Amino acid sequence: MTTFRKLLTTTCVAAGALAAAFSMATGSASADEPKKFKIFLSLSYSGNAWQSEAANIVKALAKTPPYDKLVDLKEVISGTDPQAQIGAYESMIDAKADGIVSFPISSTALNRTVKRGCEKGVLFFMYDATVTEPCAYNVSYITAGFGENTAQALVNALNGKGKIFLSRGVPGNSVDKRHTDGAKYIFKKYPGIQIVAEYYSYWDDRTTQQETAKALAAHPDVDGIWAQAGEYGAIQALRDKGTRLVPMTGENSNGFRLALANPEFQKDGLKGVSSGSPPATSGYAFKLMMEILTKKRELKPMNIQYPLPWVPADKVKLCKGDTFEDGCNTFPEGKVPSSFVTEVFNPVFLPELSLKSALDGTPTPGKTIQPLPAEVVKAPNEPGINCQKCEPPADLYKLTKVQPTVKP
Amino acid sequence: MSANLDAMRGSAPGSNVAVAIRRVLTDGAGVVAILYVILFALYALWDRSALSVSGVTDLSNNAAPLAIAAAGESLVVISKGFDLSVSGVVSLSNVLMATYPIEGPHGALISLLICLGVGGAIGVLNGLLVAILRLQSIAATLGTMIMGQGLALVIMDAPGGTVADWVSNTLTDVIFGVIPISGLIVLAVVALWFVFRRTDACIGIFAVGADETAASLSGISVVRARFTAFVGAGLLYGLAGFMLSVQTATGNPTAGTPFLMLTFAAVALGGVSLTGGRGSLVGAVIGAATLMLLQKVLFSGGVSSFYTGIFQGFVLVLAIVFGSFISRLASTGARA
Amino acid sequence: MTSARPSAALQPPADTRRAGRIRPETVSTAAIFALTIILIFASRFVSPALGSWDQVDTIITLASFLIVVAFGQGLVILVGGLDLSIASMITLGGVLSTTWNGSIGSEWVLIPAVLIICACIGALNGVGVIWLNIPPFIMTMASGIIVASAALGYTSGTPRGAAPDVFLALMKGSVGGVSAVLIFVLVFVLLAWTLQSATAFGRRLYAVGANREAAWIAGVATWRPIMAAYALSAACAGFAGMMLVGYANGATLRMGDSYLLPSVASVVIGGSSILGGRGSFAGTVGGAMLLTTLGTVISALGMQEGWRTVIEGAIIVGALLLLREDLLARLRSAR
Amino acid sequence: MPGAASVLDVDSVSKSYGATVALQDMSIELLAGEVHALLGENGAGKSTLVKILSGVVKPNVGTMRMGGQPYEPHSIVEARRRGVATAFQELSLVPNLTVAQNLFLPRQAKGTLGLVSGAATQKQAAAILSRFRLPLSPSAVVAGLTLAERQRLEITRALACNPRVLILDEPTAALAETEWLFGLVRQATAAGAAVLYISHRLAEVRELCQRATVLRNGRSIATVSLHDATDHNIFEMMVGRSQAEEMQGRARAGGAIRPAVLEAEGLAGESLKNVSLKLSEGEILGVAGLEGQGQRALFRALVGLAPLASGSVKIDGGRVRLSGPDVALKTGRGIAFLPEERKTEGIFPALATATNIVLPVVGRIGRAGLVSERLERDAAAGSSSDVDLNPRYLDFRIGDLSGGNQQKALLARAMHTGARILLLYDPTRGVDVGTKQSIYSAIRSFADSGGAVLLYSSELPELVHLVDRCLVVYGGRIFAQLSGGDINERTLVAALTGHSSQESAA
Repeated sequence: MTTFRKLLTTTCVAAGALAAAFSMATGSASADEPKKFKIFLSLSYSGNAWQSEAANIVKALAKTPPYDKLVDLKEVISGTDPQAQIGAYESMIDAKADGIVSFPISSTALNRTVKRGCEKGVLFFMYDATVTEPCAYNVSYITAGFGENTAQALVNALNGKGKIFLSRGVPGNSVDKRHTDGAKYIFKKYPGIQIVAEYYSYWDDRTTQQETAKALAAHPDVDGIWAQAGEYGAIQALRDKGTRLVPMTGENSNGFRLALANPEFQKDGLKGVSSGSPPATSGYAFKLMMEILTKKRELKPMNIQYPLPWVPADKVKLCKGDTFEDGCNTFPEGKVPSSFVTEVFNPVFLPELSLKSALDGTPTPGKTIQPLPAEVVKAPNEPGINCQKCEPPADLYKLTKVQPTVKP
Repeated sequence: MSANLDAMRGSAPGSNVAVAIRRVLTDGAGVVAILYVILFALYALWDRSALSVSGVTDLSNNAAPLAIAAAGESLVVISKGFDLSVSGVVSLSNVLMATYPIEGPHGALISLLICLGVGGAIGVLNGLLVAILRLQSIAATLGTMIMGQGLALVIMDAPGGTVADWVSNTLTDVIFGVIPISGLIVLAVVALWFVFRRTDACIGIFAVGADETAASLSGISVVRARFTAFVGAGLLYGLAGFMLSVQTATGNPTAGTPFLMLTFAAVALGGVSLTGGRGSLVGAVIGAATLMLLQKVLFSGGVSSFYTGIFQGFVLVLAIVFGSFISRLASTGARA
Repeated sequence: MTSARPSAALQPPADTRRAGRIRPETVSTAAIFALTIILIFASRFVSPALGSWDQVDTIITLASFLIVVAFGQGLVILVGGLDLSIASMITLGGVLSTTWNGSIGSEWVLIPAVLIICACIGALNGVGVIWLNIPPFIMTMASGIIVASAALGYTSGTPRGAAPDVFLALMKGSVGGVSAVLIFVLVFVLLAWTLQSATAFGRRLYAVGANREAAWIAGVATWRPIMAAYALSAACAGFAGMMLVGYANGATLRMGDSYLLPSVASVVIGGSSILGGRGSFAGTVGGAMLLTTLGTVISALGMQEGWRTVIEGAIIVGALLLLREDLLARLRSAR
Repeated sequence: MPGAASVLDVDSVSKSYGATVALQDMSIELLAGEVHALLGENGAGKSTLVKILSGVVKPNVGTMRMGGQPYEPHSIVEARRRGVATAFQELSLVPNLTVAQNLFLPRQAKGTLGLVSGAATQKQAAAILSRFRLPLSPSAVVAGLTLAERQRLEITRALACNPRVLILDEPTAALAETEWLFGLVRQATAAGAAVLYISHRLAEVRELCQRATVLRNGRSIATVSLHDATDHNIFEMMVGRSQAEEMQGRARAGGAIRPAVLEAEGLAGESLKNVSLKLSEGEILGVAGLEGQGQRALFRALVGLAPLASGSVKIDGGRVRLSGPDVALKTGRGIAFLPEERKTEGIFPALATATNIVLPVVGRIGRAGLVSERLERDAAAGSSSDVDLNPRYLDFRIGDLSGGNQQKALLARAMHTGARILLLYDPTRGVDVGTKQSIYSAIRSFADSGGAVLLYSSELPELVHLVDRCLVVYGGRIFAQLSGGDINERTLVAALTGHSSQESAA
């Protein structure tokens, strides 16, 4: 039966080949010194500006002295599938991780695995998005009231009446739900405000543009737009239809901020505020974790609130250099893509960073890690966001950034 | 294209062992099994914990939902169809489990029945559209998939809820300290397959998948065969949704979305011919397990995150090429 | 794969003089366009502003990407394959055209270069399918994953740069009051239809798709059309990617994802057989228009997203039922 | 046969699909113990009647009675239960199942717990196979069988359910010798069964059948006793006109030496052992052989479909490498191949007949690269008239044409390629008399105009009448070469079965 010998040999050969293929890949992994902290950066997916900026910030910090000597950082992108991120977490736990700083794809699906990790002494720091597992640290702006504040700002801009669009995020996503609930809580108070279209834009410029275009076909006479990330697409959609712009609120894309500051656009009717999710959260989370690991800080697992960025049109200030010096908060046209999310810096939390860090994940020459302010802001409980079975505070939707200028 | 290969199976000379081995190698399931062993060996090589009980349990818990879903898909594919509704069913049963948690073993049973009910219902709908009304399966099931996802969003508009603790804790556990329960459930499905394999209904499905006209002229009811395939598939999707909920212990209205592509990848990797009539549910199951294992192997192999995909892609292709090569070798061996 | 007709055993016997010369494709295409138009008018009830030329203009703009992609997808399906790599190819087209914009000579170098690269990758799909006997499903899925992660690595997550001016002009500009996209779509559809239905190449595609073995025996070098189909599909996807960056003036790495299923759906709803060998591009265009129109109308419905989705699915199934072959056949013989 | 009991009585049955009438006012009575022939050209309605009798389709009007009871089968299974079994023309075997499984479709033999028992199935299958003297392994997968083996299996499957009415639709289409079949049929009739026998081979029909019912355009023209009817008036009834052209032998080209256009030297490969042949200009070279003697491999090798282990092929004296049909077409004066299985290897059912004809050279007819139905029709018109295919069919989907017309179209395709060497594999398989004549004359005129033809046929008379020389293949070798007067059925039959004096020298 010569064929069998042939078969078996081929099988082995193939096996060998496969093994070889992988071991090429492993070469890098096999060489780490034991004393470094083993930190994993776990992204659910990458591919939009926000995600990669957040990741780059962490990478840059990990290369900034003294962390470059202390940290062995490994990035893992597991894709939009919770199963995959669960698998990734499990592998990290098995790989004896000291800490995992992560953007969780689901606020709930990962809990079981996170819990297992905690029991094995792994620190979990979730940035921006959150998990409801109490043993993890959530560092996020979500609880800071983006929805209600921007909604109120829009209402003020519209003097309490008009037809508006809601450009939402991803259907069935807890963050989107929190923002929208907050906004609707405000809008409900004003009978003059009429939500004529509500669509999902997946936090993406292009989708926002397409969905807004669809909505405009049905309601050309819209008076204002309340948008989550991707807001710049809404402006483009309006522009495609003509020159008329309307008051709108959105998140932190550089394009949107430039548009807000653009006198011509203002003349065409654009006003509003830029707020929402800052990638810098990841850096803050990472530094907190490092301070705990390096015993510089005592902190039990808790939900930490990251301050909500708030930049109305008149506060937009172009930056001369590559960092946020003297209160500038926007980069001039052409320096970064319009989809670039500007809130990558924080003079207080992350003075070490520069634009290159956010774009390429490279450290800023000459900078060293600065300590964080001692106190952290505790985030209020929000069921389904950062705790499972808990009571939300009575003043869940209280306004912090803006006050009503029009009576309902 | 595969006909001669099939032919060899029947008329392969040589000792029974020889025939048996050749069967394994000429049949997709066997090849993907070999691949799985190779990958697992690599995984164990790089990550000792792979052999620990918890490691194995993780693997099995991770793979179970996809494996069962792929098993369902393979039924439809063998009958020469595509079924996209899998992601709809999985999402739907997942949110139901999380919205109406029922504690205790009875609760588990009831929830299971609910999931099977949902899956079965959508399966029946697919069967109606494809088998009886003769719509193209890929288009019809696209419609039912979208409907399923919609209903899931209606029931639960954001992730949340909790699956009954008893269910999520017990079924992710191990018995006798070594055997993961999720693994047992998958084995149960496989066992069911081997029973089903020996029914006229299953032979009918294979026949219809290979040559509808001949099958109907041979007295097989094409409609019944197709219908059976879709309903069976639906039920298994329901079970997959159940197992997913068990693992994530929570509801997510979009939980099923990733299953769409993965099930097909698993099915094809498992050597089930996407043109119908050939393959085995076992292959699909192992294919799914392989896909899930691959992630771990790449992780433990330390492949740079950005390029993980490149490896996944190449392994997919390599697996297929390797498989067909082995099969050809085996069949030429038989011819000689 | 032999004839995709269900249960040939029950077909009419030989020599039936099929009523008239009207092809089934013609009828189904007419039917699907009729459905689309009905839907547009019906949408008035959803919102008075709908059903206007303005809406049609929007629909065509939004459908243009899908039409281009679906043409390629249709060719691959016609030769009995399936192209799951288009999502990544769209992204690739978008990413390359933005990142290389300005860096490699004029746009008239850039655009062909990108298209050629895409076509080559598509051809690789063909190689895998033809000579390595890899199921198209796996081959294209794998190459899709590979291209996607290559793009991810290449851009390290953030695609830079702006869209080539040509595409900005194409998506935003207008010629004599008519939007440039509209004109482009008309020209593209005409050319594409001709290629598929009125050239020797097209004929070979149909033959290969209907029965590869028979085509080979008849003396058709079957690998050529198959290869070409995959290459064209990839190129179309790449082109659509460039249109998208022209539309949104910037690329993202997931920009292609939302076009994979719709591309297949357009082809199948358009009356082509998923098994290959049958269908017309006109039908596919109808399918793309129908799906896009449906999208606009649905999004205007003032109800919860969940229910909207359910309705969308239901309408798709309903459309399929209306477009069923035997119904249309009856329609045909009624003439 | 007077006094014999009527087993099945079909009374004025009609069936129409939408606008098209397939069968009208058809009546036929089958008597116990008789073999009743059903004659008619393709499309006359024979297949429809078969489908009605075997429960595949239901008639619109008309009654059927079996032994007095009304007979309205709703399915094939029910028809079988009532004792009507059919061996279909488009063999109804499932390729990916084994011989045994196919024999028992749709119900396999059950073992414990009512589950299918492979062993039991195989055992019972083996019994059946031996009972009907069919040497096949029950575990063999059907896809691996030759066409002839499949045909036998199909027949066996029908016989296996001991039918009272046995319907055989073109049972000898792929069978070169008929003893096996006729033996079984006679057994069945002896046991009191009635057999409805459909064939285009009148010789067979006369040998086996007592009465014949003739169909034309969906109507039953007459039922005649074959003793009293001459071939002539049977043809007349079938085609409605007196048979113009009788088969006359071809004026054989004598010793005139013409240049060899195709030479094969020591071809060996799968089921081919050292085959050499020489085909000259204007010659029709016949190939005869029982099924599975290597003729298929020979043809496929000569057109580059099957790989060669060794041997060389010369065209016009120049050695060539044929890597595939496309290359074969373009090499030298070109080789075109007419394949064995019309449905799976020949036609593209959904495409127009014209497209089917011009396909291999469609690139040529384009105007500025564009082709249209009109261009195709005009291009195809010429060759379609060569095979006397009614030009109005050119616009139809070829799938809607009768088998005969499809075959004509395929021959037209081969000729249209412009190739001067034709490899025709059983070109008249399962086509009616009229079509046969057209095909014969087309082949002849092709040869007369200087073309060269290699022709395999499963019907010896055909070879006798058509060819100049005839090779007999046996066991993958060329066993004998006959020419001139030696080409007659007697010598051929002898050679086929391996009894012959002269050894091959070609």
